[in-house]
Amino acid sequence: MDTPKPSSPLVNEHHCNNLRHKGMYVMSVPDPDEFKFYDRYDATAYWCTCTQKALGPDGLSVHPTTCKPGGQRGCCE
Amino acid sequence: MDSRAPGPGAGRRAPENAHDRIPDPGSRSPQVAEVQAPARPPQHPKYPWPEKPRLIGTRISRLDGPLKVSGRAKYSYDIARPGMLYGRILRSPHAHARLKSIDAAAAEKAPGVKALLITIKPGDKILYPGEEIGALAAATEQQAADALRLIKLEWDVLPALATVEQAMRPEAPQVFTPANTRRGTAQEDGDLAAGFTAAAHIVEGTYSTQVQTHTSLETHGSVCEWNGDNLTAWVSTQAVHGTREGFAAGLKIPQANVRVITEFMGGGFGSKFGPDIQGLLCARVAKAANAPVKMMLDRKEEHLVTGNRPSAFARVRAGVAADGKLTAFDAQTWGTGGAGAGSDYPLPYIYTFPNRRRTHTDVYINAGQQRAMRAPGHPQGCFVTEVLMDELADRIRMDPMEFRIRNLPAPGPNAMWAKYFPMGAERINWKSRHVTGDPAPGPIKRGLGCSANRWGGAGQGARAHCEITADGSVVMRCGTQDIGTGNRTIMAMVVAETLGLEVSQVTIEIGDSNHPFAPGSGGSTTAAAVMPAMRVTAGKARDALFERMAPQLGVPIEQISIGVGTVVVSPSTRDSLPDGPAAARSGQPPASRSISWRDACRLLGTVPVSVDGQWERGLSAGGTSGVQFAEVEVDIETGITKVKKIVCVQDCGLIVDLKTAETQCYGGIISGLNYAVFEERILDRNTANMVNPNMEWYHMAGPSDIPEIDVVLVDQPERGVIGIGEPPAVATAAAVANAIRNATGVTLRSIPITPDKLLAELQRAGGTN
Amino acid sequence: MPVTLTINGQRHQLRVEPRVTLLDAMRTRLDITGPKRVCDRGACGACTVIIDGRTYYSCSMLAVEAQGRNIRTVEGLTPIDSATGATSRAGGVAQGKLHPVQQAFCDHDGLMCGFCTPGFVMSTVALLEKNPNPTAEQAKRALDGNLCRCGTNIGVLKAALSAKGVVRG
Amino acid sequence: MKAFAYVNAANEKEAIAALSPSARAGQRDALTAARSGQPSSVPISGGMDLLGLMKDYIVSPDRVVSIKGLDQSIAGADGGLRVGAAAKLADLAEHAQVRKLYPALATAADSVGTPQIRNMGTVGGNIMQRPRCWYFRNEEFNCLKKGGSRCFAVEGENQFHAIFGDGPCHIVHPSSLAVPVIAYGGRFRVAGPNGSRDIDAGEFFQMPNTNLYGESVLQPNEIITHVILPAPGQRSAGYEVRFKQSHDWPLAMASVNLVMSGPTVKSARIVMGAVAPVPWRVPAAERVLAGKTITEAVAVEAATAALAGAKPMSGNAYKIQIAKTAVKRAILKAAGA
Repeated sequence: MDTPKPSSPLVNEHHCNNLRHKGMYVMSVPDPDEFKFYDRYDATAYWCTCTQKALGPDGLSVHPTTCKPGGQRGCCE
Repeated sequence: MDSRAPGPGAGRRAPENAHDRIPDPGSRSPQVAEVQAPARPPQHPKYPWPEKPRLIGTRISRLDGPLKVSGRAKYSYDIARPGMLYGRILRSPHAHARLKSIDAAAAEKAPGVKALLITIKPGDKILYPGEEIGALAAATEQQAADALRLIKLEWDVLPALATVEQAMRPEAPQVFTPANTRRGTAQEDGDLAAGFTAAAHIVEGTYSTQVQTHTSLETHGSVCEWNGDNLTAWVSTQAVHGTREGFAAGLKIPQANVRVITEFMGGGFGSKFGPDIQGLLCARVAKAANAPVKMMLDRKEEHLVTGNRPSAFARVRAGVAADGKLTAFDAQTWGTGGAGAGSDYPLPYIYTFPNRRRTHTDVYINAGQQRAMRAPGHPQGCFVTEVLMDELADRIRMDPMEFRIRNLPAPGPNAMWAKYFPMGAERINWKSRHVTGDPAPGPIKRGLGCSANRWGGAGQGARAHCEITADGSVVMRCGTQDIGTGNRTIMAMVVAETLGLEVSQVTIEIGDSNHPFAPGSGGSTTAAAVMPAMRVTAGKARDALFERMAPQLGVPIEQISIGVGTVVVSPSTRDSLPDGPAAARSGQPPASRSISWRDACRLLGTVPVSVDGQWERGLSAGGTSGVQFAEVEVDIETGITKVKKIVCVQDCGLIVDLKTAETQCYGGIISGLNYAVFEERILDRNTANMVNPNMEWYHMAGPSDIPEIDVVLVDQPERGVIGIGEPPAVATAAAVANAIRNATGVTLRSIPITPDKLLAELQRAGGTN
Repeated sequence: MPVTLTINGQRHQLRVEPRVTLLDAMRTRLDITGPKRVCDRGACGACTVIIDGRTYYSCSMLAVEAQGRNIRTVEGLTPIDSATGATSRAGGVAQGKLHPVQQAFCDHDGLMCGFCTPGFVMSTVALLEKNPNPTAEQAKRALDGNLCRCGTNIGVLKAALSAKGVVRG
Repeated sequence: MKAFAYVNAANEKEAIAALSPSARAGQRDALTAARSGQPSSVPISGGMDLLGLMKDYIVSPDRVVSIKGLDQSIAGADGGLRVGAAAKLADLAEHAQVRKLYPALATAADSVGTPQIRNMGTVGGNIMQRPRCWYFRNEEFNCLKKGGSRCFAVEGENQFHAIFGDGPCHIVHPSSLAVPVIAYGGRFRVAGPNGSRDIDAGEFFQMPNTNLYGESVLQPNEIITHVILPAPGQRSAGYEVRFKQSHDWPLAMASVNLVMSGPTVKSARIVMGAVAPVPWRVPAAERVLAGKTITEAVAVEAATAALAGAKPMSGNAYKIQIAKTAVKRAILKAAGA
C-alpha cells in the first residue's frame, strides 16, 4: 500500500509540533527534476496551528529556523 | 529527463539554510502526514488507465453546473442554521501599535450581543493592519457591527514599515525580532567571473513585481455550530481534513469531535488551508453564545489579512556570449511577504545559466502575511528571467524565441518547451513580429512577446469509499473538495468510465471531513491525488460486484466484464478491465450476453458492495511545461495597454475533462493578465494602511479587458494525471511585458505595467508626441 | 419597518431596519442566496438582480426602496423540480429544465467556483432580453459590471453569444 | 452602517421639508452639520454612492430621505435640453436626441461605471456624488475633508489625485456628467426651502479652499431637480481615458463644445474631468481654438495650453500627458477629424 510516510523536506520532528505549512496538507510528491530548472528556494508560508496565524503565541513570526524546541521561544512543543 | 545529457542544473548545489537540510526522517510521527516518496512512475498498476477511453479526454459539462447557475449551490457563506448569530472580528486599525487600554463594557451590553471575546491586553503589540484582537456575536449583522464600534481602544501608534525600502534602511526602526530582514545564504554554481568574461554583452537592471492579494470572491470564514463538545463547521476551505486538524489543534479538542463541511467553495487560490484565526474565533464565540455563528470576513478584511503573493525585487547582472549562449547570472533578490513572512522565488527560471550566484533577503513590513498563491514564486521568477531574456536577445540581435530555445535545459516529458515554442509561434503569427519598437506611425503600437513556465503538480494520498447498491446506485465518497476546478466532475468521469456508466449515474460526495481522507487542494495536486483513488476504488468495487455476481450466475469471475451500461458475461477468459489490453485483443464474438447494470446490481440483494481504495502509483505524475505568447496594443499617448490575444501551449499529462482543463488554462491566463497590468496591493507609504482594500481600486480585468485566448492542451496519456491549476498562471505576465516592450521599444522591469510607469519610460526614451 | 418585496413573482412581507440592503434582506431573511455578497460596494456584480427589466446591484439598494418593484433573482429563472428537488448533492437541480442562459453557461463552462455565476447569469439574461443577438463587444460591455476571479470570462462570453431562445423582456 | 430613520418623500416639497433643519430631531444648524461633513439628514436617490459612504462610516446620517419622486424626464426645452435629476444614467446615455445633439453628455453618461450603475444611478446623484479619494473613503485616514488635519495624498499615494488646484485637499471631482454640462454651458435648477433657483454649472462646484467639507454650493436642505442645457454648438464631443476598459474611473476626460462659423471655430468651451477638485474649464485652450480651423497641430496646441498650469503631485505627473491626450482627442473628435 502507498501510505504516505510522515516526513517533510521543510519541517520535521526537530521542529515544533505546531508548525504548519500548506505542503503538510497537500502532500505533493517531491519533484526530483525540479531543481534542474532553477536553484532551491523556499516560497513557503508558515503558520502556527495553535494561533492559526503566521505569528506564534509569543507574537513572533513563525519560521522553521525559530520554531524549534530548545530555542529562545518558550511556546514550542 | 534525457539521460544522455546531464541536466542543466545537475551541478546546482543546495543552499546551506538550516531548514533545507533534511535530517533522517522516519522516527516519531507528527500529527500531520506529509510525504516523502519516490516520484518515479510505477510500473504496473493493477487498474491502469484505459487505452481507449470512452469518457476520459472528452468534453463533459460540470456536474455541479446546474446547481451553480441556478443559485442553489449552498456555499459556506450561504449556510443558515436555526438560531444562528452573526460574528464580527475586532481588528487593529493601525499597522504597528501597542494597546494602551480597552473598554468593551458598552459592547457587551449592546442590543443583540450574545458573546464577546477579547484576545489582546494592554501592553500587547500588533504588527499589521487588521490584526485580530477580539470577536463578538450578535443576533443580526447590523447589531454585530454596531457593537464592534462601541469597543473603545487606545493605542500607542508606533512607526510602521510600509515598503521594503523603509524596512531595509539602516536607520529603520527595528520592528521585527530579531531584525527587519532575513538574509539567505548565497547559492552559487560554476565560475561567475569566467562567465562574465565569456560574455559578449551584459545586461544589468532591477526588476520588480508587486504584492497581489488572492481576492477570492467568497471571503474566508465559517459557520460554526456546537452540539455539546462536538463542532460542525461549514468552512470556505481548500482542505476539509486539514481544517479539521486545525480546529482541533487550535481549540484543544479531539479531531474526532470536529466535522468540517465544504460542499461548495468560492475560490481560494492557495489562501484557504485551515480554519485560520477567524475560524477559531467563530468557534469560540459560538461556544460562548451557545448558538451557531456565521463569521464571514468582509472584502476589506479579506484584502488585509488573508494572504497575498509576496513582492519580488531582483538586481540582476547577466551575460550572453556572441553565439547566443547564456554565460552568467548574478542576482541579489529581495521582497516582502508582510509581517515576518518570507518572499523567496525560483531564479533564474528554466533557462540554463551555467555560472551563477544569487542571494535572497526576506524583508518584513507591517502588512498582512503572504500565503501560497497560485504557483507560489513562479510568476515572480518567470517575470524577472523572461524580461531579462528579451533584453539579452536584443543585445545579440537574435529572435527572442530562438534565443530561448538555444538556452533551454535538456528536453523530457516534463520539459517540452523546444517543441511548444514553435507551436505557439504559429498560432500568434510570430513571423509578423517586428524588432523591438513598432515602426508603424500613430500612437497605437503593436507587439508580440513570449515566455515559458513549468510546475510540478503531482499528488498522492487520497482515499475513497465506493458503494454499489442493488438499485444500481453508485456513491463515491472522498474527503477532497471542489474549489472550482471541476474536481467533482472529473471524479465522476473516472468512476463512470470504470463502471461503464454515464457521469449522471454516479453520485460523488466530497467536501466533508467525515469522508475518507484526501489531501488539501493546493499545488495543482488534487487531480493527481484523487483520480488514481477513483480509478482504483471504482475498479475494486467493480471487482467486488463481479465476485458477488459470479456464483449467482454460475460463471467464473474471469468471464464477467463491464460493457456500456451493462455487465457482460462472455464464455472466453478476458482481462478483468473492460477496456484493458485483453479486451482489445479478443477478436471472436462468441455467445456473450449483456446484463443491464440495474439487473446486475439487483443480484446484490440487501447487501451493497462497499469497498475502500486509495491512490496508487502509476496513474499520476508531476512536472508540466508550457509556453505562452501575447499580442498587445499600447497607446503611447496614454500609456494604456490592451492585451489582444494570448496563446497558451500547455501539457498536463492525461487530460480527464478537456472542457474543464481548458477552462483552467483560461483562468490561469486571466490571473496572469491581472498580474501583468492591473492588480496591486497599494499601501500608504506613511501609515502602511492599505488604500485600495476593495474591488474598485484593486483593479482586476473585467469582461471588456479580456483578450482572445487560444489554448492548446497537449495530451500525454502515458504520464497519467497531472494537475493544471497553476501552470498556466505563471507565464502570462512575462509574455505580456515582453509584448509591451516589443511594441514600444521601452523596457518595463516592473509590474503591473500601469500607465504611469509606461509613460515615464516613454518619456525617458524621448517623449510621446 | 415593514417591507413588502416581490421577488420572483412571490410577495414577501418582513420587518427590517431601514439600513438593511435588498441583498441582505434576501440572503439573511428569505434564504434567497443566489445573489452573493462579495465586494458589497457595487463593484463586482455578484449580487446582480433584475428589477423591472434592468440589472441592479442589490448590495447597493435598500430593501425598503425595492418595494413595489418586480425583483428577479437567479433562482427565479429555474423553478425547483419537485422530482429532484434542490438538494445539495451535485446534479440535483432539474437537468434539462434550465433557462437557456443557464444552460449555455453549463454547456460552455462559463463557471468555475461559481460564486460570480448567479450575477453573470442575470446580467446575461438582461442583455439577451433586450438584445437577443449581441455582438461580442456588446456582450462584453453588458457584462462589464461583473467580475470573475477564477477567470471564466471566455466561457461566459461564449455562453452569452450562443444562448438562444431568450424571450424579449 | 449606522442605523437611521427613513423618510419616503412623495415630492420635492416633502423632500426639502424632511431635509430642512427644522424637521430634524436634533435641530442642529445645517451649516454646522455640513461643515462637519456629517449632515444629519441626507437625500437618497439611486443610492449607489450614499450606501458605500455609509457602509464605510464616512457619512452616518440620522435620517435618509428618499427623493425618487423627482422628475426623471429627458426632454427638449427652450431650444435646449432639460433633464430631470432622477433620470437614470442609462436613459440619458441611450436617449437618441441626446446622443445626436449632446454627444459629450451621452458619452459621459455611457462611460459611467457599469450597466448596473447606469441603471441605478441618477443624473442628480452623479453630479452630487462624493469624491472617490481613497484616503477620504477609508475610515483609518482622518483626512482634511473629514475634519482631520492633513491631506494624506500629499506625501502618500497620489497617482489618481489632482494635477490642478492648490489644495489643501487634492481630490479629483468624481462626476463625469458635470464635465460636459459645463462644456455645454448648462445650469442646475435647485430647489430649497425658499423655492427654486438656477445656478450656472460653472459656478456650482467649489474648490477645497472655499468649501473643504463639500464640493458644491448646494446647501444640505437643497436638492438639484433639473439639469438644463442651452442649444449645443455645432460640434461637440467627449473623450475619456481609463485604465481598465471595463468598470473604472477616468484617469482624465475632456468635453469640447464648439460654436462654428463655417469651417472655423467661433468659440469653444473645453472642460477637463478627473484632474482637479472641480470640473476644470480651460479658457487658455479655448482661446487657442477661437478663429482657427481644427487640425491635429491646433488640437495639440490647445491641449498643451490646457495643461500648461498643471501642478502635479509626487506621483501623478503622468496624468498631464493623459489629460493632454484626452483634450486633443476630444477636439479632433468634435471636429470630426
